[in-house]
Amino acid sequence: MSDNGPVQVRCPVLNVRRVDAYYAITVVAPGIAERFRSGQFVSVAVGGDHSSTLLRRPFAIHDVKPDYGGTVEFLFSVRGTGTAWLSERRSRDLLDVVGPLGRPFPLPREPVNCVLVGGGSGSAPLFPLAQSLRRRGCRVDFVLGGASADRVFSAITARRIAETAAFTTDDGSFGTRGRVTDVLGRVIEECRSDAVYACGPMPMLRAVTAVAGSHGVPVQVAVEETMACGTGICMTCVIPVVGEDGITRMVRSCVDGPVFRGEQVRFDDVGTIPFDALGAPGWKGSSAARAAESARDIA
Amino acid sequence: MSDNGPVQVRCPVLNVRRVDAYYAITVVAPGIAERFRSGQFVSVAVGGDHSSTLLRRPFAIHDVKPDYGGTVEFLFSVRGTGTAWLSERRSRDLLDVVGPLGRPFPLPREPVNCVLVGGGSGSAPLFPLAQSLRRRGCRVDFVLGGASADRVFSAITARRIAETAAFTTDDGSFGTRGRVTDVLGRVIEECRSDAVYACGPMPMLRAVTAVAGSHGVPVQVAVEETMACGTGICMTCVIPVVGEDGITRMVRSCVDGPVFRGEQVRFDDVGTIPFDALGAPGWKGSSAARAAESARDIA
Amino acid sequence: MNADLRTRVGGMDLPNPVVTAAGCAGSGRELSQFFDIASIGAVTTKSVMLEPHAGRPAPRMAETPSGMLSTTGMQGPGVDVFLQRDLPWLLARGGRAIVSIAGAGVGEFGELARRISAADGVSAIEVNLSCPDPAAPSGRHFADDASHAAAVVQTVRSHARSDLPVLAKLAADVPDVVELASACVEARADGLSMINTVRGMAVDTRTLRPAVAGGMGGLSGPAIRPLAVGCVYRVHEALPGVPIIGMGGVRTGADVLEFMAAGASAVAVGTTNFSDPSACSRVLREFTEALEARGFARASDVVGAAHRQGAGA
Amino acid sequence: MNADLRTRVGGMDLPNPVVTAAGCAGSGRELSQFFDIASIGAVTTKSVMLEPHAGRPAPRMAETPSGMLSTTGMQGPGVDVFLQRDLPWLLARGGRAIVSIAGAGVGEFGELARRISAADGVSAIEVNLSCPDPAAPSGRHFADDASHAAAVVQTVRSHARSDLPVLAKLAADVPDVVELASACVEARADGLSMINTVRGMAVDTRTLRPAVAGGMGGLSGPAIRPLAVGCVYRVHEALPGVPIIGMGGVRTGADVLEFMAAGASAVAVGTTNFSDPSACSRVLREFTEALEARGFARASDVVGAAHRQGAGA
Ligand SMILES: Cc1cc2nc3c(=O)[nH]c(=O)nc-3n(C[C@H](O)[C@H](O)[C@H](O)COP(=O)(O)OP(=O)(O)OC[C@H]3O[C@@H](n4cnc5c(N)ncnc54)[C@H](O)[C@@H]3O)c2cc1C
Ligand SMILES: Cc1cc2nc3c(=O)[nH]c(=O)nc-3n(C[C@H](O)[C@H](O)[C@H](O)COP(=O)(O)OP(=O)(O)OC[C@H]3O[C@@H](n4cnc5c(N)ncnc54)[C@H](O)[C@@H]3O)c2cc1C
Ligand SMILES: Cc1cc2nc3c(=O)[nH]c(=O)nc-3n(C[C@H](O)[C@H](O)[C@H](O)COP(=O)(O)O)c2cc1C
Ligand SMILES: Cc1cc2nc3c(=O)[nH]c(=O)nc-3n(C[C@H](O)[C@H](O)[C@H](O)COP(=O)(O)O)c2cc1C
Ligand code: FES
Ligand code: FES
Repeated sequence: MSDNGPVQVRCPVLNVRRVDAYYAITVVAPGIAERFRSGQFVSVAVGGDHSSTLLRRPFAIHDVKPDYGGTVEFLFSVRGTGTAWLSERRSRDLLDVVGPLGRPFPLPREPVNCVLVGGGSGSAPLFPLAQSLRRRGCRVDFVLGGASADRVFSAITARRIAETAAFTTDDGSFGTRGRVTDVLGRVIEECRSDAVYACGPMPMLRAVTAVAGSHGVPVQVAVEETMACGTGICMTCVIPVVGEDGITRMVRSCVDGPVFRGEQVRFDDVGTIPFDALGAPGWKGSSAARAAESARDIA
Repeated sequence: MSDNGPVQVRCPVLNVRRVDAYYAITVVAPGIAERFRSGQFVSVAVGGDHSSTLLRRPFAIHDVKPDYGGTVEFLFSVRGTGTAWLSERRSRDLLDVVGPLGRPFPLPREPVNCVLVGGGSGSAPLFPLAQSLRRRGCRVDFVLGGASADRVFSAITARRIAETAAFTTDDGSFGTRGRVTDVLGRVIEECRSDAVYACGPMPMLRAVTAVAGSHGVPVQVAVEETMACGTGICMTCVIPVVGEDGITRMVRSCVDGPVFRGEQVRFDDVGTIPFDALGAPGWKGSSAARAAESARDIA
Repeated sequence: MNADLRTRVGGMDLPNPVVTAAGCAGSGRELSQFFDIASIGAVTTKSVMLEPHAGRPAPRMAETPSGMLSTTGMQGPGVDVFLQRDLPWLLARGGRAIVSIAGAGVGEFGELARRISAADGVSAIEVNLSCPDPAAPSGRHFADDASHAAAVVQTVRSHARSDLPVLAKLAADVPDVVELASACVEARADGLSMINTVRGMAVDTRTLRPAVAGGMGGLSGPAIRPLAVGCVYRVHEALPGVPIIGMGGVRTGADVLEFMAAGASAVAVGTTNFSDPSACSRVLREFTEALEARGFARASDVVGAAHRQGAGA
Repeated sequence: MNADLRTRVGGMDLPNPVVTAAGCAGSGRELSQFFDIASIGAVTTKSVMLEPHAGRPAPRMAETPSGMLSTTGMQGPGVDVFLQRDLPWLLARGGRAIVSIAGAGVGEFGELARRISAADGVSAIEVNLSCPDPAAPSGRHFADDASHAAAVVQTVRSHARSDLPVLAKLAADVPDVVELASACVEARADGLSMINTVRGMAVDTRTLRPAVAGGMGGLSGPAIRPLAVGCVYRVHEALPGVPIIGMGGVRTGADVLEFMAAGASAVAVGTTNFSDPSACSRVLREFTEALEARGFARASDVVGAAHRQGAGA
């Protein structure tokens, strides 16, 4: 219905590749490919028409290519019923895919130095981002982490497209033993990074935001909250985020995110309704604040 | 657990064939093949582990062969979600199959003349029956019907293995236009049939029983009631059947059937609880009848 | 043959019986990216409260067999923003708006009815009776007590513009849905919407903790369809003249047929909008085809069909 | 590590927590073709009535999303045949028997309790409170009125042998399950089984007629699991000392864990026996593995886990 909004398509699977502990599925979906900007995701129906598994699964878009009018690739590791089903798809099977969804990563206007930090499957959206950044003349460095070597997504690609790439694993099976934040500070210093982009589990994003903050570098984080709809109508994916106006709101990570400025996410309060959030129990915004609210919402 | 009872097996699909408007699936299931007697059926789980479709689908066993230790074949036409799913199975897929289930067709001790009457998918169990009968020296004639030509199951096989085979279709696209009962009387006369075996929808079985009765020939019918369990525990498949003792009981068509003596099925009362059925509302069996009941049930 | 799809619910005329369920379509803006929001019967908007509400803590949802549990806790910006931003958007696109309201108490319901009535272009008010009832023990909703529910409906009716239909949204997990329905109709509800989500719970077997924050959530989706159809059937049997919007697990056009045969005059798509954003238009198309395949000239001919030919209850 | 699977429900000791649900396993004979009936915790037998009952007309079942509707209407041969034929068979195989009883009125419940008590080897009596209540309007069950339910439990308790545990089988679609549970416990139930099927309906969209005869049926299967887990959770929270047999849509070992974490001491497999005749043994194996994988030494340590670490309700 709209030209830059998401579309819903039944698209053929071009191929399913297995890479270490994860899978890469490429589908032919020109409508999604042409609208895509890095940081956006797709949501995929799983289990077939008579599945007891109703909800779509969200996956960051890892790559789009012009082949066949436009292909879209996403990476995933098998976690539960939905990803297990997806891992069994074969070429030519049809997938019902909605996308591209969500706010993309904002790109710097100047050719600055960017460090891209990914944890586990959170690395996926950083690859198209790296390419966009490099097209703008930015320097790109990677810090990728995972539980073990086979959980670090696309390490080889990272090495190829970035100036430097550092890896960490919890078990030390690849790169430095430890977490991405154990090396991030050093990378920011050595690479003179001007901006950090991060995607991964909430605790990692919180730690990355803290490290970036202590180095005085702005950070954009892409969150992975559970999502029932991915399109903004169910209100199940909310997290507390501070607006430009200093007011905390429970915002939808699917359409208001998944990308947020790290400093604006109230990581300590994720999973709660902060007492000072707009509309929290007992909250009474001044009438001025409320007037501002409706003006903002209308704008 | 028991040697002649049913077994539950996850068995590989050997092949799926399409024949006119129906499908034939052969699975490798030695345990079922070795126990099988004609008239029995299998019940097949459909839709996979995370399907919203819980219940098994019952299918008459159409053929068993000694290949691969024992194979079992069933035929079906696509009717709803379960059969649609089954029609998409491929060689080597695994199916969860329980069988053989139900009481088989009783076989005559003497080499008598038998006419086998099938409607639509109800023809399926008549083929192994025909073979058993012929092994005992019986003459076998077929009367098969269906809505249209492509709904008459295994017409060619019927011609091959039977002395004579008559066909009817509702639309006249194959054989005589009309119903199996339009030709059954003639066949019984011409073939000097001593016994009738029938399988198909309830109204057909009722009509066949009436025709057989008017020719003074005994008839065995195999019913196709909806079944939730197929193993005798859910009590959803009951029909009113008159026992040897003249008492009508609501009996389970899955384990007490699917084969019954036609005269004993109260076709007119299927879908009701006849007022004189054991335990019907207001029913008060004499204490003698009730004593007989518990003696019978214990035996 | 082109079937006549029009339907009438409590004085509200709709071009066809497929509407959205409250809280499952926002105010139509997001879904309008996938289909023309004016093409369906109506949009029932997310229950609006007087004040902004931040809702409940996360996790707010869990998937269950053929269903989902959710607990969003009426998050929303409040009625002012709704009237200034959301409603005008929907009306400008030619959509019909059934405005769902949720009061923190009976008084707020009245105030909401007054405010909504002052706006132009609203098709009906739907009264969400599955809101915490401040006059009952914690955890209870207005719908749990037919007399409390009736008081809410009465208040809304008396504060709403007299030409604005008032629909009472009922729940299935109440002592007696027919009694609840009757009480609401006596309180002058023009129609009934049913059913809301059913209270349930899931435990995350990884953590052994409740899967949604706060423990209990609302179950929706195809899993509850038999409960919903049962409520519609029983209420239509008891109150055959009262129009019903049926909902609960509608996924296909055949499901619309099922609800209408049970007694609904319109049918809402809820959770399915989450899993299939173009569901409403697909369901409407499938329903139209199913209707025509069965030779019905009018959608309204199906209403209550399952009660005819002598069906018992 | 070998986890200790033993559990105790109202004075009844079971080797493990996996039992069958009433009416979903006959008396164990059919399922014993697929696994050793003595290997599971117990068999709850189909509700037995005093007299033979022919049950309801067909069609008696319909498939629904992740569930089924059924209406068998307590068909059975009556208590005499049960005691002479079915019970001895089960006990001879080493099975433990929880005998479910269904009375046509309060008096019959008492008589049934007396008759069952006279038999040897029964582990417990389960009182099916989802039977038509002759003292209430048509369609209502004893469970719909806590005081009527309590009267039944009290009668059974006073007629049953004093060392025989009495379990009250509750339904979810009642005005207030916690109130019902409390009333039954006050009437000296030793434990609670929950939940029974939930009243619902489906319309056959080919015929536009109710899919099961009589219209309403009982919904069972995974679809209702969130309702069941919610009831167990709330009742365990209110009555933490009262043992519960949880059931409703159990399909896997993880589901057993879910019910136990919510507060059940044992868990029954119902509808899944229909779709998977060896389900009980599989579920027991999966549960044992899940328990050990999580490092629990005793199954009983899981009971109520979801309430700990400060979970709200
Ligand atoms: C914006 C976004 C982008 C994502 N991108 C990727 C990616 O590129 N690669 C990848 O491997 N994973 C990604 N995830 C996580 C991915 O969605 C989950 O792994 C997947 O949903 C698990 O489904 P399942 O059926 O296998 O697991 P189950 O545990 O069976 O799922 C049960 C429910 O929980 C939800 N869920 C489970 N795990 C997660 C999770 N980690 N995040 C969000 N929801 C979850 C499911 O969507 C489903 O609703 C992303 C998540 C979000 C929100
Ligand atoms: C003993 C027995 C033997 C059978 N043998 C054969 C056979 O050899 N070949 C064949 O094609 N069909 C046979 N049938 C019918 C077959 O079981 C149904 O066609 C099949 O269950 C339809 O499933 P579905 O999911 O496609 O249909 P749906 O309509 O989606 O099924 C919904 C429910 O209704 C039940 N159901 C639907 N139609 C029938 C029916 N005609 N009989 C019984 N239950 C039904 C299903 O099992 C399921 O529980 C047999 C039935 C019985 C009882
Ligand atoms: C996430 C979510 C939010 C909901 N919000 C509301 C609401 O605000 N007001 C309301 O009356 N019903 C609300 N409902 C209930 C739906 O309108 C509907 O009655 C119910 O979900 C059953 O329909 P379904 O199974 O099609 O979803 C909500 C349901 C869900 C799942
Ligand atoms: C066909 C059928 C028959 C049942 N019969 C009885 C019964 O006789 N007594 C009883 O207390 N519950 C009976 N139940 C309810 C089950 O015991 C159980 O409480 C309910 O089905 C929920 O569990 P499930 O979802 O695992 O089936 C029956 C359920 C079904 C589906
Ligand atoms: S996932 Fe539904 S609003 Fe974000
Ligand atoms: S199908 Fe369950 S008893 Fe026959």
